[in-house]
Amino acid sequence: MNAFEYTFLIPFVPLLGFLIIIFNFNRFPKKLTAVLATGFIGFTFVVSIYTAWQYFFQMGPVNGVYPKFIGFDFEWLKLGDHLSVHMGTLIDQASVMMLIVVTTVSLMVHIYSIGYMHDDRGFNRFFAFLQLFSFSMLSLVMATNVFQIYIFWELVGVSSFLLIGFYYEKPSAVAASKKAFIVTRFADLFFLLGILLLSFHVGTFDFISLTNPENFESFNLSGYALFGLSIPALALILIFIGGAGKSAMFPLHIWLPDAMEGPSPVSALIHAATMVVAGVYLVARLFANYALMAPEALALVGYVGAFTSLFAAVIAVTQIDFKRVLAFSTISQIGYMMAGLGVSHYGGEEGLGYMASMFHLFTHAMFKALLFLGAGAVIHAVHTNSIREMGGLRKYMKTTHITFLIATLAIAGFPGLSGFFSKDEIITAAYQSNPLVYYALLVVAGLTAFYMFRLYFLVFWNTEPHYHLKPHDPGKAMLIPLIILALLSILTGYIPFGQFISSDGQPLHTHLHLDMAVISTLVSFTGIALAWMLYKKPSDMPQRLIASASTLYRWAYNKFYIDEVYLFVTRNIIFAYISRPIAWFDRHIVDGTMNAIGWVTVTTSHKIKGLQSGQLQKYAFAFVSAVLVISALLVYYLLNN
Amino acid sequence: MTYSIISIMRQELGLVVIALLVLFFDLVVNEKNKQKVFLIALALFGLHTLAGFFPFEGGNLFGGMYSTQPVHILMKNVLNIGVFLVLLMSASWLKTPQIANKSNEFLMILLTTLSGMYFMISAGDFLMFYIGLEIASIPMAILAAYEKFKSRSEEAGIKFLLNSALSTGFLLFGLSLFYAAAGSIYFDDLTRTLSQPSPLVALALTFLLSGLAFKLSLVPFHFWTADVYEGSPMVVTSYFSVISKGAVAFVLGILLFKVFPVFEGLWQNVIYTLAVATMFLGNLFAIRQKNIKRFLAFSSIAQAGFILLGLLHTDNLGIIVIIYFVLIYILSNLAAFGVAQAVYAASGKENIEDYNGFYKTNPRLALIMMLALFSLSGIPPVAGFFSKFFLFTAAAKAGYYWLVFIAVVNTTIALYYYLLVVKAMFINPNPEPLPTIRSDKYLRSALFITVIGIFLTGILSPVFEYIQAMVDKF
Amino acid sequence: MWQDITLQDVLIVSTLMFFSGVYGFLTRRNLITMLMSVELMLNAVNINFVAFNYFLHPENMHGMFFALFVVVIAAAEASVAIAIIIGIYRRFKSINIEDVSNMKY
Amino acid sequence: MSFLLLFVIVPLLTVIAILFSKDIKQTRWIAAIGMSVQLLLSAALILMYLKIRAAGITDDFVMVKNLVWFPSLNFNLTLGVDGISVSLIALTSIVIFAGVFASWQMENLHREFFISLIVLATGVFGFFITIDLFAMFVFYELAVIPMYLLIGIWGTGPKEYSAMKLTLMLMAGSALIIVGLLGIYFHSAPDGGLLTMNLLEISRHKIPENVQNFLFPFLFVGFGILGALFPLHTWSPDGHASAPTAVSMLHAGVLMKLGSYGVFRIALFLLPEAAHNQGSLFLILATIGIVYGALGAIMQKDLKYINAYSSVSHCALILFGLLMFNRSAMDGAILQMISHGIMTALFFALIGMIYGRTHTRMINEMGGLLKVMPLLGAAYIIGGLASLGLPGFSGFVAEMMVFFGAFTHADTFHRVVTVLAASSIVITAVYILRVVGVFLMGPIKDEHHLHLTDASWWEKLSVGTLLLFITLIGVFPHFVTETLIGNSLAPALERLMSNF
Repeated sequence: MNAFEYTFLIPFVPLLGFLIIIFNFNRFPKKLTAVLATGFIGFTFVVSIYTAWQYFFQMGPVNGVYPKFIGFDFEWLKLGDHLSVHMGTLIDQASVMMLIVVTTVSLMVHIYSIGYMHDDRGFNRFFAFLQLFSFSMLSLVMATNVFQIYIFWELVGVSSFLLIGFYYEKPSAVAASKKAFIVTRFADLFFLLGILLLSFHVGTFDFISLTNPENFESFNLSGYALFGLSIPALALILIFIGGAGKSAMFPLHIWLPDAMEGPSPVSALIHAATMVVAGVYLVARLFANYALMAPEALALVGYVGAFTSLFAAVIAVTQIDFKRVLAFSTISQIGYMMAGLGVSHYGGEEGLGYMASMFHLFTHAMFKALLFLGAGAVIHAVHTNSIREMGGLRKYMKTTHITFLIATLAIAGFPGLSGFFSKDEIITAAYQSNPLVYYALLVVAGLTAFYMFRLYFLVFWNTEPHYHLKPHDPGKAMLIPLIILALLSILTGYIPFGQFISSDGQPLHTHLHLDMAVISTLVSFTGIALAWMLYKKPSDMPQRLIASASTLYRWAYNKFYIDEVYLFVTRNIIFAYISRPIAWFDRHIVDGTMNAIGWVTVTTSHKIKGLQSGQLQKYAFAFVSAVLVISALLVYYLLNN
Repeated sequence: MTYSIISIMRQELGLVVIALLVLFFDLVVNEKNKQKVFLIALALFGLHTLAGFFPFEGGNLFGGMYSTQPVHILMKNVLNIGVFLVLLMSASWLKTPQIANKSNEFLMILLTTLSGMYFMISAGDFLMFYIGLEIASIPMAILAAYEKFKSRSEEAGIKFLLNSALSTGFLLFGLSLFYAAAGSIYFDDLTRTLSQPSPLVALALTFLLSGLAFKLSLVPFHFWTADVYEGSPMVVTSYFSVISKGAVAFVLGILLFKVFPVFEGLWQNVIYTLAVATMFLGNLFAIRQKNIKRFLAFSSIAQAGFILLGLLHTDNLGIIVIIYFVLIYILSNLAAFGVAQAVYAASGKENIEDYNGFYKTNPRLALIMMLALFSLSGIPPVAGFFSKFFLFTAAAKAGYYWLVFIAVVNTTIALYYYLLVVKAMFINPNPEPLPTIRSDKYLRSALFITVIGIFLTGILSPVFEYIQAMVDKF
Repeated sequence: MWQDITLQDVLIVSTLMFFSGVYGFLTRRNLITMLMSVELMLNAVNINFVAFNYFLHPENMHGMFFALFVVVIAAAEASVAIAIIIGIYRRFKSINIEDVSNMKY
Repeated sequence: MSFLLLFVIVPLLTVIAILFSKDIKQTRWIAAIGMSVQLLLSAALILMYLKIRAAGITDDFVMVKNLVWFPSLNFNLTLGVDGISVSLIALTSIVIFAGVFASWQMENLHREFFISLIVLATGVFGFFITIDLFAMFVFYELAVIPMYLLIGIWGTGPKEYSAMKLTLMLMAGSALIIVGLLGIYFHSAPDGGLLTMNLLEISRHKIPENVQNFLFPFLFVGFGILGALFPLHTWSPDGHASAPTAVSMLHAGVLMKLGSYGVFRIALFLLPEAAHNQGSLFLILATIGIVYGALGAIMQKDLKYINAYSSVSHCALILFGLLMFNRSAMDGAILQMISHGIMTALFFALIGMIYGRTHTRMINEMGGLLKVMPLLGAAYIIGGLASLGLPGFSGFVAEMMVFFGAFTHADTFHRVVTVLAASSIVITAVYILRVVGVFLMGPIKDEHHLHLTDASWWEKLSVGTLLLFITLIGVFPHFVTETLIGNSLAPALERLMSNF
């Protein structure tokens, strides 16, 4: 028995909700579903808050270190004689923080969806899937071991698949859901291999023993390694690939923009705030291992994160689909977090990057969810995704406009809002350890401010197209979450995050790095100013700029043709040169061989029919010659033996 | 002495008496009652069959020319069962106008050939063996040509007779060489004096084996089989394919195991080669047959190849499985022939494609045919599976694993063409299937017996164990 | 004189007879001639039996008896054969073996 | 009279009862009742088995009963089960139960159909309850043959060709098996004792290694043909595509497991040294099968072909797991047998039901069916997710156990094959999602499909049963791997590991 046994309720309640709703999906009225689902998730939220309170405030650090608890645990499966897979809840700094993030955003999205999905046929199905996702995500964040993470990793993947493909009659939605699932599945393969390799050498899945630096001595890490990498580096890189798939790191990012085919609340919940940061969370979970056992792997994480961040920011500048801009912004921001982890070290002040990354994860979840929900509200109002068909909406959608502006300011790193604080920490950490990453992140900060305000101005200012129906603010169910999230986007920046989250469990005292803050603020102001000049009012400046850098623009607009490369590889290489030949080979060679055996038999049968000629004397001749041949052979055999 | 002759030779005597009685009645009864002779013959033969199962120790006669042991009696009993079924199946054919006036002669000749087989099985020397062989084969030519109003039947008769004469010539030549080598025609003397294989013995053995191989229709001595089977009346074909083949298989077993065990090294090779050739060629020829009789002829050639698997190694198990196999082969093949006979009697059709859609109109006959074919191809739960498996066991016991493999591969080929018939009956569509056939009570009871036999002789072990017990006394 | 005849001489004769019988059987198209060839083979066998008896195993009479039985059975065989050949002649209007080959393959 | 014998007697009684039925209603109810009894029996068997184990009996096989059959050859009907066969018996009764309901509307020659189907099931049950090689083989053959009629008469498409190919290939497999069995039989008593076909007796002695090396390929390939061993799997796509629904279910679901079970129980258990000597070769074939089957499935357009190739891939994974010779992988392989059995039965049931409505199995002729038949569509998606190894369903656990077991071999060869095998999880996802995307989602292509109805009660029952078990095993794998199978693998492992 322990103080956290009740935490099993946190994932269990949404699971219950899922089962109840899915088995009655064509029976329950919408109201009942809404109440049930929101009630269940609200309950979970309350329990999570209680857990956080209990963990951080009631218990607090022991001997200056936050302890880790196993709240609830049972053996699920034995793998051979040594390994066993447990299911349970792990309560530590990171998981409790994630609980808050997931339940908060999920609750907001649930409430929002009551309004957003109100007229949809699949209302019940939608809520059931949301519950399923919440269950999976909560189980993921509270996983006690890496195998449990993998299990729920797959389950969040499938919830994401189901929700992206929610409008299953729309071919683009189907394609997007397929793409999302397959790309992440592909990455998961490496994750699995990483787990296999790690568990084989370490002999445990359990996070508590796996990440405890004191145990590292006892791990048997000898063995051959590939590409000159050590065993832990190889294993951790493989695991990182898994994380990169889910967190849409380059070059596995291609699914996330397409995933915007799902309903906007889904984008907010899954593809902005929670599931996509699972990769960051995974690296953070194993941070001790990355930092101490395989610094080269961690460096890779940093570079990939920084590059992705820059890369996605560049693309985001050119996109014209409302949600895609946000999607690339998400990719870019997750790259930020990854970079933050990559530049961090383990323990103490050196662990600033880790803390910063988690901090950014937290704040980003709030303002990005807000952005998406705001986008949902706008799209709901104007029935289009293209920002070219929007403009001047500030007049019609006042609340939405203000909340969206808050979020935009937050993400742009406007001083005083949450994004400012968390970004600042990351940039500081990068500055302290890796100049290359530092400069990249600085550029990204500018770009972020620019494209977000480009988006903001194009949607809420600029020219107003002719609207068939006058756009208006959404109903209360959708506005309340917007307002709450806007408040959170402002306030969460003031949490002394280092007190709660740190790489080694010891509270970290952080302070604002003024020099860094000034630089990054300047950079983002530059971006905002540029956007102001170009997009606040209609002008031909953007067009001229595009014309002057047309090649770069075209590449960026087409997302650097990464999708096309994938398409080419799958369709023209794997399908055309592997799969189709195999199908052919199977039908014609393997099966053909079998048929050929039959054919040969039957043909032989027809060819030899002449032997049975009907002529008595031919029969007799066969008889006589057989007798003579056999006797000759027999005598020969006899004389030679 | 006289009594012991009667008791020891009771089966032969009984059979000859029945044959003579048939002849006698045929002479004395008037035209109208001629058909009733069949009933008398059937009843007598039934009793004779049953009487054969009384336990009996056996003995020798005529200074060893004739010897009978429980195993011989068992072999004769197995043949009796087959002949009884053949008699039942022949009832409708014997009533056809063209045959009716000579139906009782048919019975007489049939029983005579059977007595020839008896003597062949019980022979203690080559003379008795030869006489038995000829009594069993010369009248067979008459049976083959019985429908002398049909050219095919005549052709079958002459093909069989001349071919058989040729083979007998070789066989006799072989026997004369044995006589030269051993100075005696008694089996006991032969086993005693011939202990070293010599070229002369090898030659003699080949000639003897080829004569028997002819009767057993082993490749390449088999060519007559298909033509004769096709041309002969259906009843005679069934008799050919099961009874005479079974008898020769028994005789071959006795000769190889009891007379020439010392030459095992020699004949094993011959048997091995013949087995492989027979199975393959028999199957390959069977694949494309259109006529059901010809089809069954080639299938029975292939089956003969399987029988050889039991003859590879001088071992009681070999004899046991051969008797067992022949018994089940008799039941299964007769079931198939019985259905073919019913169809032929009702419609005069004997092509496989005539059977298309057979199941729709004649479900029972189709099922019997299917069971029979499954039994022939060795599919559980019907008996053929067990007999085949035990044959393979016998071959494997001698270490011939590859031969077993070849044999089972051949089972697969065989299954293909058996399934073609099943397919014709059950799957192939036919707008005008054969009409519903109502066959007479004799045929029906015969089919009933075969079906029961096909089911029970395999899955229930007493039959096998009984054979085992009899052979162990050998 | 006949006492000088050895087993070998007799065997040469009998073997020649046997194989000329075989040859005749294989080459002559007339059914009757084929039957006669078979008789030739059987008689060669008879010579064998008698000769072996006389030269090798004079202590018993097995060979002689065997020859007797072969003669008898050959006669029976011939009678059946002739009967069938007559039937064939009626059906086919020919006793050429090549004509009697309706059934094949 | 042994309890186990009921598993053969009840189907036989059902068959006899069907003989006297008058119309399809009676026939199907008799079949349904018979197979429900069978399902209850297997539940009872599980309970009995657990009770026996709980009583501390650790024999390799329990409920052993020797019924003398052919005493002179010492071929007996020896009954006996361990955890593995108990679970496979349960699998069989689940699938046949669902199969009966899936063929609820088999109007054409209904009596014959249900009789053949149940005879087929009898063979399977018999195979699992016996531990005498001869008896096992009898039942094995019994299970293979009704297939010809079932496909030939009630099938679709090129049914005669498919049926013939399937039957002949499986019989060729039997040819190999017979040689192997007889070889084992004649080496079962090296010290001159009584020859035997009894698994337990044979396993007490060591068959000479050269003999093992000779016999092993016969048995492995022979059973492997039924277990869809590459490149001898080619009967499977055509056979499954042509077979009627229930037959595909039973065949892919259970009969193919006979092959893997035979490989495990006979080839690996009795010939352990040879298994070690030749394992790598077959491991390569199994690996090829996994990847090849999955890649082959991508390009197919016929739903049944897709599933058939997917079965090739999944069944190859069973062999792959078995050839790893360790607890985890073999546990996984057994679990994969059960899991794939239920999953593929589910697929074939659904395909049959969808085909019954749309009269096409070509995915590009359908679209958006999820809208008109949400239950069937959802079931298909769940089945698909289970098939691609989603946690919460049985396939995931099985795959994971196999991969973890495989990864305990640290040499390059095993690493490479494991990585290749693991890559199939991605390929599986590709083809499953492709199918689901094309024919269930998207717009409705054929307006005739707009009026199709969703599942009827018997279809719901059939599909629901299968879904229930997929999920139960997926959520509580512990019950199968630990409670049920438990130490049943120990004898085999002990023999496999003893000299290495």
